[in-house]
Parts: sequence; C-alpha cells; structure tokens
Amino acid sequence: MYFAGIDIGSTMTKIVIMDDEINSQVIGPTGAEHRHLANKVMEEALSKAGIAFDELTYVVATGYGRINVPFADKQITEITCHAKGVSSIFPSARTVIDIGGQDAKGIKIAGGKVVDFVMNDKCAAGTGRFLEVIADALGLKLEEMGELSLQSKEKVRISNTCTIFAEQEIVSKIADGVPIEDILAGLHEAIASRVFHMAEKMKIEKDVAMTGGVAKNVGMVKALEDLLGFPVLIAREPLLTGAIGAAILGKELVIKALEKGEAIEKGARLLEAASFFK
Amino acid sequence: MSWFAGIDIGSVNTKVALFRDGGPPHFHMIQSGANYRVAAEKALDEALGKAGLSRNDIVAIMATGSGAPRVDFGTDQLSDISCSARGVHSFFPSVRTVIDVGGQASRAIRVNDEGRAINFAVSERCAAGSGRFLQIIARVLQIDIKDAGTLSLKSSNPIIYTTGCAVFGESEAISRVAEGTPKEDILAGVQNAIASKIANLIDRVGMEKDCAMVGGGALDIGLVKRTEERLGITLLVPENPQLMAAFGAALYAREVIPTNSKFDITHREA
Amino acid sequence: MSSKGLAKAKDIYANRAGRVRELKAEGKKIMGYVCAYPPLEMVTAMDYAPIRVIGSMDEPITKADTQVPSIICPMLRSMLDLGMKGKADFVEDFIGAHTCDCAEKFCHLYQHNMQFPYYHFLDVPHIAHKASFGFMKAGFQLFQKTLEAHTGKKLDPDRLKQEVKKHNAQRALVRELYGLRRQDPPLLSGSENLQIMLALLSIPIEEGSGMLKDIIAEVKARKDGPKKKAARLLLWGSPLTETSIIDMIESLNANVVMDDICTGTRHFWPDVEMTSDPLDGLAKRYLDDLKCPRTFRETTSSFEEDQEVRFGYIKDYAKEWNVNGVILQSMKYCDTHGYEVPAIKAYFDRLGIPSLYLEHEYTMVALAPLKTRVEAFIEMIS
Amino acid sequence: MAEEKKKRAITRLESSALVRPLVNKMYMEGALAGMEERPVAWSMVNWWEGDIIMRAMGVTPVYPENFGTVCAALGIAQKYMGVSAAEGFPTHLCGYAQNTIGYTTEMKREGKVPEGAPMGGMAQPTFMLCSEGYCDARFKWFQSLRQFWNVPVWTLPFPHPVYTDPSLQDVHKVNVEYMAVELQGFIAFLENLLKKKLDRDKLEAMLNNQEKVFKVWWEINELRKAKPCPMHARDFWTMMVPCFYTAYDPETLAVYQQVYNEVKARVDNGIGAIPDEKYRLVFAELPPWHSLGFFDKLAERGWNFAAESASYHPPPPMELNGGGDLPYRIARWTYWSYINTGYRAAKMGYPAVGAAQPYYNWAVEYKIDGILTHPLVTCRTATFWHTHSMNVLRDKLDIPGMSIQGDIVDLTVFDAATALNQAPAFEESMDHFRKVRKSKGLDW
Repeated sequence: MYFAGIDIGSTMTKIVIMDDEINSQVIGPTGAEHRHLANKVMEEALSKAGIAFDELTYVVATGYGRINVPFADKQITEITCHAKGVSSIFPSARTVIDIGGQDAKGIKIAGGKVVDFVMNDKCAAGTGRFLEVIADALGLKLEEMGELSLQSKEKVRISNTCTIFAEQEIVSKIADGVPIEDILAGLHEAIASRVFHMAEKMKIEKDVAMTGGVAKNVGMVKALEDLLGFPVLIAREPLLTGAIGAAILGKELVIKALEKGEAIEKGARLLEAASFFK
Repeated sequence: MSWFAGIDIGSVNTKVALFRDGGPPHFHMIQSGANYRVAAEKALDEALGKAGLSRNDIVAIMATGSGAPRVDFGTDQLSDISCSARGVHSFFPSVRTVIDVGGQASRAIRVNDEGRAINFAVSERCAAGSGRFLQIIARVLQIDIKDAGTLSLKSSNPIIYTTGCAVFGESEAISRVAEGTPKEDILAGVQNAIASKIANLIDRVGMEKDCAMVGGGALDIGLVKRTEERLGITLLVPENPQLMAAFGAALYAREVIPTNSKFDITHREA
Repeated sequence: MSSKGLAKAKDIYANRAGRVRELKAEGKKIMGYVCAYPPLEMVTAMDYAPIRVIGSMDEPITKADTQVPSIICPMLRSMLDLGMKGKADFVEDFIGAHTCDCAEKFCHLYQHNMQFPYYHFLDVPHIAHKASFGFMKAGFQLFQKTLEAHTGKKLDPDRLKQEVKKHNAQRALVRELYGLRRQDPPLLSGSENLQIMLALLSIPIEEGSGMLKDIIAEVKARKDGPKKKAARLLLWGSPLTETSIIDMIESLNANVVMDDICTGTRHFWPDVEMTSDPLDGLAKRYLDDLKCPRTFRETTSSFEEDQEVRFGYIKDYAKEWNVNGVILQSMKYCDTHGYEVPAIKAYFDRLGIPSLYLEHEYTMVALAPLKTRVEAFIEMIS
Repeated sequence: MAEEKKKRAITRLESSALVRPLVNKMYMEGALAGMEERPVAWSMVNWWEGDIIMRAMGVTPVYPENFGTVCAALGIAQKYMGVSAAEGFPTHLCGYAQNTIGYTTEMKREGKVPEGAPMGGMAQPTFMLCSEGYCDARFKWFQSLRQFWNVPVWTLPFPHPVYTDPSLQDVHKVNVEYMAVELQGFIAFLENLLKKKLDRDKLEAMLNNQEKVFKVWWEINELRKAKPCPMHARDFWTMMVPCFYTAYDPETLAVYQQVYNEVKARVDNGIGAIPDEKYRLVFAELPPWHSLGFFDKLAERGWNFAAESASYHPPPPMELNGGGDLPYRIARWTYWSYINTGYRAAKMGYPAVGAAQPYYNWAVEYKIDGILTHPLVTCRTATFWHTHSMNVLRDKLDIPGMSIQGDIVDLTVFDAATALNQAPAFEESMDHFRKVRKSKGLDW
C-alpha cells in the first residue's frame, strides 16, 4: 500500500510517497504560482515512485494550502503532521520549532502526539519570510546568509519590525558601510528571540528539533541554540517533516480502519490544481 | 540668477524642484537606491543639467524627506510634513487638508491659509499602511503604478486581503494571479485597504475642505477614487503629486534663506 | 416581530437595534447599560427596558479613533464608535459601571459624546470585604435617588421584590436552556445559544422569558440539532457580541457546549437572594456572586487554593457539561482577562483538561489563522 | 550613549541632585530589610494610603512599579519582559507588571535576588499591597504574583466617582468613610500579621510631616507658572519619587524646602530651565524612562516642559471638610488627590472629562503652547485620555498636540527619530495657534 503526504507551504510544496519507507519525495521550487500547480508536483512524485495515482491508498494534505486540494482524502493541520513527522525521525524529540514561510510554530510532543503548541502568523516579522526577503535583497541564499552571519564581531540592531522597511534599513546600512555579517547577526538574533520566547510559553523540553527551510540557515540555528543553551536536532531534509507526518498519519488511519473492518473515508480524488480561495 | 532648490530624499525616490521668482519650476526625480547621499548629489546635478544651470545658480537648498536627516545635505532641512503642505498649498490655496501617501508612511495634514502645517497624523511604521503596499502589488501584477489606477477602476468585486501584512499580501496577490483572479480586483483590494487607513488618519486630524492627495500614491487614480468614496468628498490632485514636498522645500528655501547671503550649499555649517 | 422561538432569537440577533427602536416606538423607555453590573431589577422596577450597550465585531472602527487611542479595549472603542455614528440612537438614559479600568473611563467619555439626559455611574468596588457591600448598597441608593429625581417616580420596595422574582425566573429559564447542552450531541449549538443570549440583552424581561419558554420547548422536540462531534468545548473569556468565533469553532469537528463569558452564563447565572431590604440581596449578587475576573478574590493559604476560589465554578461547568477541551479567548488589550490566562491555563492543566488560548482583534475578519489553531487543538484532544 | 557626554540643554536644579540619595536610601532600606529578614512589602503606588501605615508598623515597602522604571532606564527590563512572555502573560499587559513577573521568575529560579538586578533588586515580600487607585488592572498582577510568592495580598479600595456627578458631595462622604473603614481593616491585618500594635503617635507625626511635604511640593510646582519656566519636567520626574514613597520622612521635607528655595531664586532672577524658552509644553503622561535624553534634544529647540504627568502631582491644599481619626485623615488626603481635578473642572464648567481635566487646567494656568502625548503600548490607563486631552486643548483652547509612540518599559517601541523629524512641523503648528489664540483674545 502506498501513502502520500502533501504539504503545501506558502513558498514550497513538498510531497512524500511511502509504503514502509519513503519511495519518493519532491520539493517544489519556490514561487507562489507553484502552489497552484500542486497536481504537477504530485505527478512528478508519482513518476519518481513509479506508481500510478490510483495506486495511492490514501492522500493526506497539510500546510497553509491544504484547504482545497481536490485530490486529497483528508486535510490535517501542519501542527499535527510536523509532530508526527519529527517523532518518526527523532523519537527523542519533545519540542519542535518550525520556522516556515507564513508562520513560526512551537510544538510540544509526547508519543508522536501534539500536547501543546504556539504559533505566530500575524505578519512576516519573525517568520522565515523575513529572512527570504532580506536574502533576496542581498542576493544571497538563505544558507549563505547563515554562514556569513557567523563571522560577525558586533551585532547591529535593526529598528524596523516591518519586513519591508527592515529590508530598506538594511540595504542603506550596508550602503553606509556597516559590515553585512553584523547586520545579519543582529537580524538572526532578533528573529530567534521572537521565536524562542514564543515557544518558551510551552516550556521547551529537550530534545528540540528544528524544521522548516530556516533550519538550513546555520546563523538562525546558532542564534536559537545560544538562547536554548543546547544544540538542536535537524533532519537531513527539514522541509519534509510535515509531508512525512501527513503520509504516516494517512497510513495509521487506513490500518486502524482495516483492523476495525471499517470503510476508509476518501475524497473525490481529482488530480487537479489546488486552490486557496473559494 | 537666484534659483532655489528643494530636494526630497524619500525612501524610494529622490525628487528635486528648482524654483525662481516669477518663473516656472523645474522638476527631476530619480530612484533613491541604497545611498541617500549619492542619490541627493546625483538628483541635484541631473536636475541642474536638465535646466541648463550649475550649482552656482543656486542660492539655497532645502532638504526634506525621510532620508534627509541621514545625509548632511542642503543648506537646511525641514520635515516633509511642512514641505508637502506648503507645496500643495501653493498649487491649491484653498486646500486645508492634505493626504500624503508616501513610500514610508501615509499622512494626514491640516494646513492653514498660509500653507503651514497646523496638525497632522502619521500612519504606523507598517508597509501595509503606506504607498509601498501598492507598489509591491503593482510589481506582482507587472504593471506601472500609473496604469494601476485606470485598470483598478474596472474592478467589480475587490478582493479582501486575509492579512494586514504587505509581505503576505504580496504572496496572496501572487496566488490570486495564479488562480486567475482579475488584476483589477487584486488592485482594488489594496486600494480599499489603504483608503480605510487614510480615513482613520483623516478622522484623527479632522477634515476641513478642500482636501488634496499627494505623494506617489496619488498617481494611482484608483486609490484617489476609493479614498474619495470612503471620505465622501472630491480630492484635488496636483499634476506632479509626488513632487509636492520637493517643491514646498524649494519655497521654504526661498523663504528662510536671505537672498544676498552666499554659502556652502551642499553642507550645513555645523 | 412575528417570529417565535429560535427564529425570533435569530431575527433579534440579526437586527438588535431594529427591535429596540420598535420598543421605543411602542412607548418603552430605554435605559442603556454597560457590562453585567448595573442592577437591572431596579431599572425594570422604574419601568425602563434595560438594553445592554455592546460593540460590533462587524463594523470597522473609524469615528472612535478621534476620541480614544487604538490600544484601548476594541469592544469599548466599537461601542463609542457606534454611538458616534448614531447606531445606538435608541439609548435614552444611560447607566455606566466601574467594571474594569477602561470601562470606567469609557462611560464618562461616552456620556461626554452622547450627552444623555440621565447618566449615572455605578462605582463598583474591586474587593468584596464586609464594608464593600455597604458601599455597593450606598451606590444603589444613590442610583435610586438620582433616577427618582430624574423620572419624578418613587421606587416601590414591593415592586422591586416582584422584579427580583421576575429576573430570577428568567435566570432559571436560562440555566434550563444551558442544561439542554449537557447531553451529547447537545440539543443546541454554541452559536444558537449566543444568539439567544444576545437577543435577551436586547428585549424586555417578560418578552425574553416568553421567548425562552418557546425555545426550550422547540429545542427539546427538535430533530435537526447539532451533530455529534469529536470535541465538546467550554468557551471562556472576554465578551463576544457576534457568533463569528463560535461559528468558526463549530464549523470544525467540535461543539461549544458551555461558556463562561459575560454575554453568556456570567450575566445570567446567579440568582438574587430574597432579603427584607431587596438592596442587600442585590448588593451581594452583583458584587460577589457575579463572576468576573475584574473582582479581586481574597488570597488563601496557597496559589492552588486561590485558583480553586477563582476558577472552581468553571471546573464544575466543565464536569457537568462533560467537556474535553477549553478554549480561552480574549480580545487583544483586555488586561482583566489577559492576566488571568496563565493561572487558568495552569489550573486546567492540573485538572487534565487541555486548553487553548486564542487572542483576537475583536473583528469578524482574519479568523483564518485562529482556525488552524483550533483545528490543531481538536486534532490534539481527539 | 554618546549624547550623554556632551553638555545638556536642560539646566537641572542643583537641589534635584539631593533626591538621588533619598531614592538610594529607599532601595538600601529595602535590600537591608530583606537581608535582616525584617518584614518587607511589595507595594503598589497607593497614593499615600497604605505606605505611611506600613512604615509606622516597621514594614519596609519596596515598589515594583518604581523598580520597573529603574530596570527600563538601565535596559534590563527587556530581558524580564521576555521571561514574562515565556510565562504565558500577554505582551500588551502593563510593562511594570511584565518586568516584575519576569524578575520574580528569575528570582525563584536562582533562589535569590537574580544576577544583574539593579539597586540590589527587590527582597522577598512578607506580603503584597495592591491599590485600586487609577489603574485597577494592578491588583490583577499582584494576584498573578501569588504563583511565585505564597504570601497574603491585601487590596486597598479606591473609589472612582464620576467626574461630573451633580451629587458629588454626598458621594464624597460615602467614599471617604469606606476608605477609612478599609484602612482600619488594613491596620488590623498588619497587627495580626506582624503580631504588634500600631503606634498611633508615630503615625500622626509621620502624617504631619507628609502633609508639609505635600504643601511645599505643591508650591514648587506652582512656581513653574513663571516665564520662563524655572523647572523642567525632567526635574519633576526625578523629584516626584520621594513625595510618593518617603513623604513621611523629615529628610524629604528638608530636601523639598531646598528645592523650593532654588526654584524661587530662579523665578526671582528670571532664570529658565532651558537657555531659550521658545515653547512651553505639557507632557502626558508617563515619560520614556529609558530615553530621557530625548528631552534635551527638544530643549535645544527651545521646548520647555512646564507641566506633566497629571496622576503624579501632589494633592493641592485640602478643600475637603471633615476631621476624623488618623485613618479618616489619610483617606481624605488620598481621595482628595484623586478628586481635586474634578473639583477644579466643575468650577470651569467641565470643559473636559477624565484626565483631560488637569491638562486643560494646566494649559490655562501655565500658558501652554502645545501638548506632547506619549501613548504607551502597555498602559491603557495613562493612555486612554490622550486623544481626548489633545482634542479638548485643540478645540477649546487652540493648543496643538503631537504624539510620540512609546512605552514605559519596552524601549524598542520608542521612536525618537520620527518625533524629532516632526518637531519643526509641530513648531509651525504652535506658532500658528499662538496667532489664533491672540486673535481670540487669549493672553498667550
């Protein structure tokens, strides 16, 4: 039996197809247009796994864009899916810190289940999107940005909270000759402390796993570890935990139903474009 | 010749106005880019070049705009609130309320019969309340801000953004485009969002007619129309709304600096 | 108004002002009031229809920004906004109360803007010491004195006792109605319930009690009640004047079966004790029995016991209505509820009842982010 | 801070330097009492209601709100606020509360006054005293502190009569009596807690001293009506502290007398608090404790602040009749300190309500050119009336207003740059309205 998890984030679409282990995984390129083409990503994942769409026993959609995925059997929030995905990779993890494009989350887990969570999604400040915008402005990759910030001798405070104005502030600071690494270090610290204090509301417990694209930014990882006082766990592909969790949850659902001899509730299964706005 | 210069070093564009008694003003505008000082120098020299003038023809320069305090440029500096008010008033002496939709913030300014700012309110430091939001969305839609207006007027059902953040608004607009929502509805949505913020600012300072709209945002006739609808009045819009602060600055340069004096015009004395 | 029962409640909810204007046209004197603290028994005993002044999550706040800064309680700002826009023109006379800090100031500013011919401000102490009851009673007496002076009528003690009975009778009906949500699935949805409560705050007592009787009979017999859902939730927190948040919750796999908000149980739950001087019973009910975090509760031998004193009654709700989760909601800038959150969350943690804190902006839009939280919370507890 | 070095535009009162030792003494006493395990109370600003009784009973009060201003001024508050947020307290709550909650969390964690706490920190309390005065959210946070300190919390009531109540006179009697009875209750609470009796002679002596302090401190502020204004708000904010917390102390009285002499001398010699007083302003309400240097920048522009912070001024000479015993006398003063602006407003026919009343009064009496409001993200009480105050001054007295967003504790909110950028525009505005006032026959 094959199970698919599709995690439609604000900037990336991730799909995992698995039976007992992962058969194929696809991370759609950045760009919001792409969310619209979730079905194309799915087709790509299917061909990678070398199976047909009908061979999927169950499809679970999660993430910011999960709402109207016509080819999913079920929608589950990214919070539950991240928890499941992370604990399948790191059974010792008790806390997940996920800094995604549209929000930042803290999740407490026990036995693969969510026991508590907090979330910020008011505005881009404090989310991965903030970093992306700055990275674009500086013509850097998120990864490079992290590397660079580690060389900072003296952090510089960014006075603007608004991402757009912070971008401007940073660009002109650089023009004024402020070392880029110091600016980035200040930036990472600011975001890390926003996320840390939010997550601390649930009383962060070891081990802590960091997920989302931002986990690839060593600068952010370090800034967060400095605040935590211990190292965090990072999956080889921190973007995929949500999709993995979704696939596993689908699998569990099906197995449970089969054990009970109940019918499996399925969706319409139309392999069409996903929509955000109905 | 005794010319006076006003330079408005804004977050997005730097604008220059050259002015002399009895003659028509010359205007010039360039992008500010990252370095305000460089932008200021460049904008001034290009403006002078266009007008066939040299720096020696300038008696005084008044610098204004959010970038001005960061570069020690001009004979003197004045807040863009005063300058916008003064500039508009010189075009429309009947104006008592000015709406200035700039790249950094939106402002509502009450002016007296002499064109002095007598009361003002400024939007909070969030791009969603400024003209910047419009530019971002216009960029997403790959249209010029000038055409944005005409296009948006076609809108029959403006979208309502699910977020108050310009950055998320951008992603939302992108997805909307991808899903085939008409451009005009996406634009009209932003205009409504900004118009309602403007209405709040107006409420704070109190409205007295006539009312004018200036700043880059006023180039968007769609925003002008929706603000008019929101306020239930007609707005006066000068020909070059984005240049009013620069022009006002030039007028102030004329006023505050004695014509006979001659001194270093690119640097204020410490 | 022709409709009956649930339909009637729905109609009134959809157009409160319309109904109150009808009443006014019928010659009813309207006394506007804030919060749950003014003694409505005295108001009705003076032949007024008490109508609670509330805000609207649906109407963008514009005019009020000329009077109060935006960091003030959005509901109070909205109340002022509606007043300034003439949308509360049905209020003739007004009684304010010192419930929370912002409400106290709001009342004075509201009067300053509206210039009601009669305005009384009830200064409610924040402690329930022995002397506080005397103070509360004195406040009622002053209210009586000024209102008698304004209307030229005397307040008859026996009439007041009758009114106490009448109000208690309505409270009993409200408790009976809430009882219909003890079973699973509940016979009445959280949204329907809030509509009924808001309707009750907008019509005379007799009319309200009549409506309640119809609704109870109708609901007991209905077949189209809420479906069985994974979560049975208790909703705690700051006042809700629209159903939007409960609609959002109940659009998911959950039923809201009980509440502790002052447009719900808080307003109606406790009866007034029959005392020889009715003002004594009223003072006790409104100062002490009424449960709002705005009142300081004496400290005890431990914080845990404090929590029991402060939140014990909510635990009883949770048990009797058999809930498996609690939604703690507060509008932004509400200090009274804001300070409460960590303590009440810890209390429910200790009871093993999961809870979720939602902070909202007191508007109907932008509920989408909150929805994901609630969805995840339901997944978490079921 | 570089700007600290260069010469200040505000000429501070020399005698205001004498206040610092008083404040230090206050904190030292608190720390000492903690070390010597004498009774310590965490106390709210209670407008002279409870402090003097505690002092007379040998309890040393420490003041979390004042501690908050210190932490803010030293930039330590940021950390404590972060901890408070992590404890689950919403970040829009009172900055002083967040600061104290964060501090207390750290204190419990470290089992002692936390590392880096300023002024020796705050010693563990024997009990906590709330006041309903002005901001009733305050008892909520002492209630919250119970999760850290298992000590009793006592709350002093503080009636808030309607400003425009025609039957105010009847109300006063009820209110003052209620407060007096509750003060008796407080005394009983202390006597029972401390197992000792109150020394009423001692209390009376302290009260006599306190009333003298009120008088001098009031007169000092009256002198500020002079042109140019001899004393800047900076000095007021420094000097309001002893009157609040140690008015019972003869040393406090002595210091205020010296301050009076200096201010009087300035008035007699036409000396102002700033070199060139172009504009006289009033400041509402609480200042940015972390950025007070900002006022020197404004002083350089000729902005002098002649009045400020309505809720923090001493009560004027008593106009409330009635004798009564000591608690009654204490109650009357505290009550009077709250109600007196309503009294004055009544005489003026209520041109304003709420905290706009004192600002209206001052604008007239101190010949104010403009009002600068400082809306605080975390303080609704101090901020609620700002807009109304600005409206009233603009509409009734043709005095313009300007706002600068900020906070009492959270320094990241404060936007001095924008304010300074707007200053010239506001000066035009003040110039304009001067003409308007003249044209309407007002004398300033």
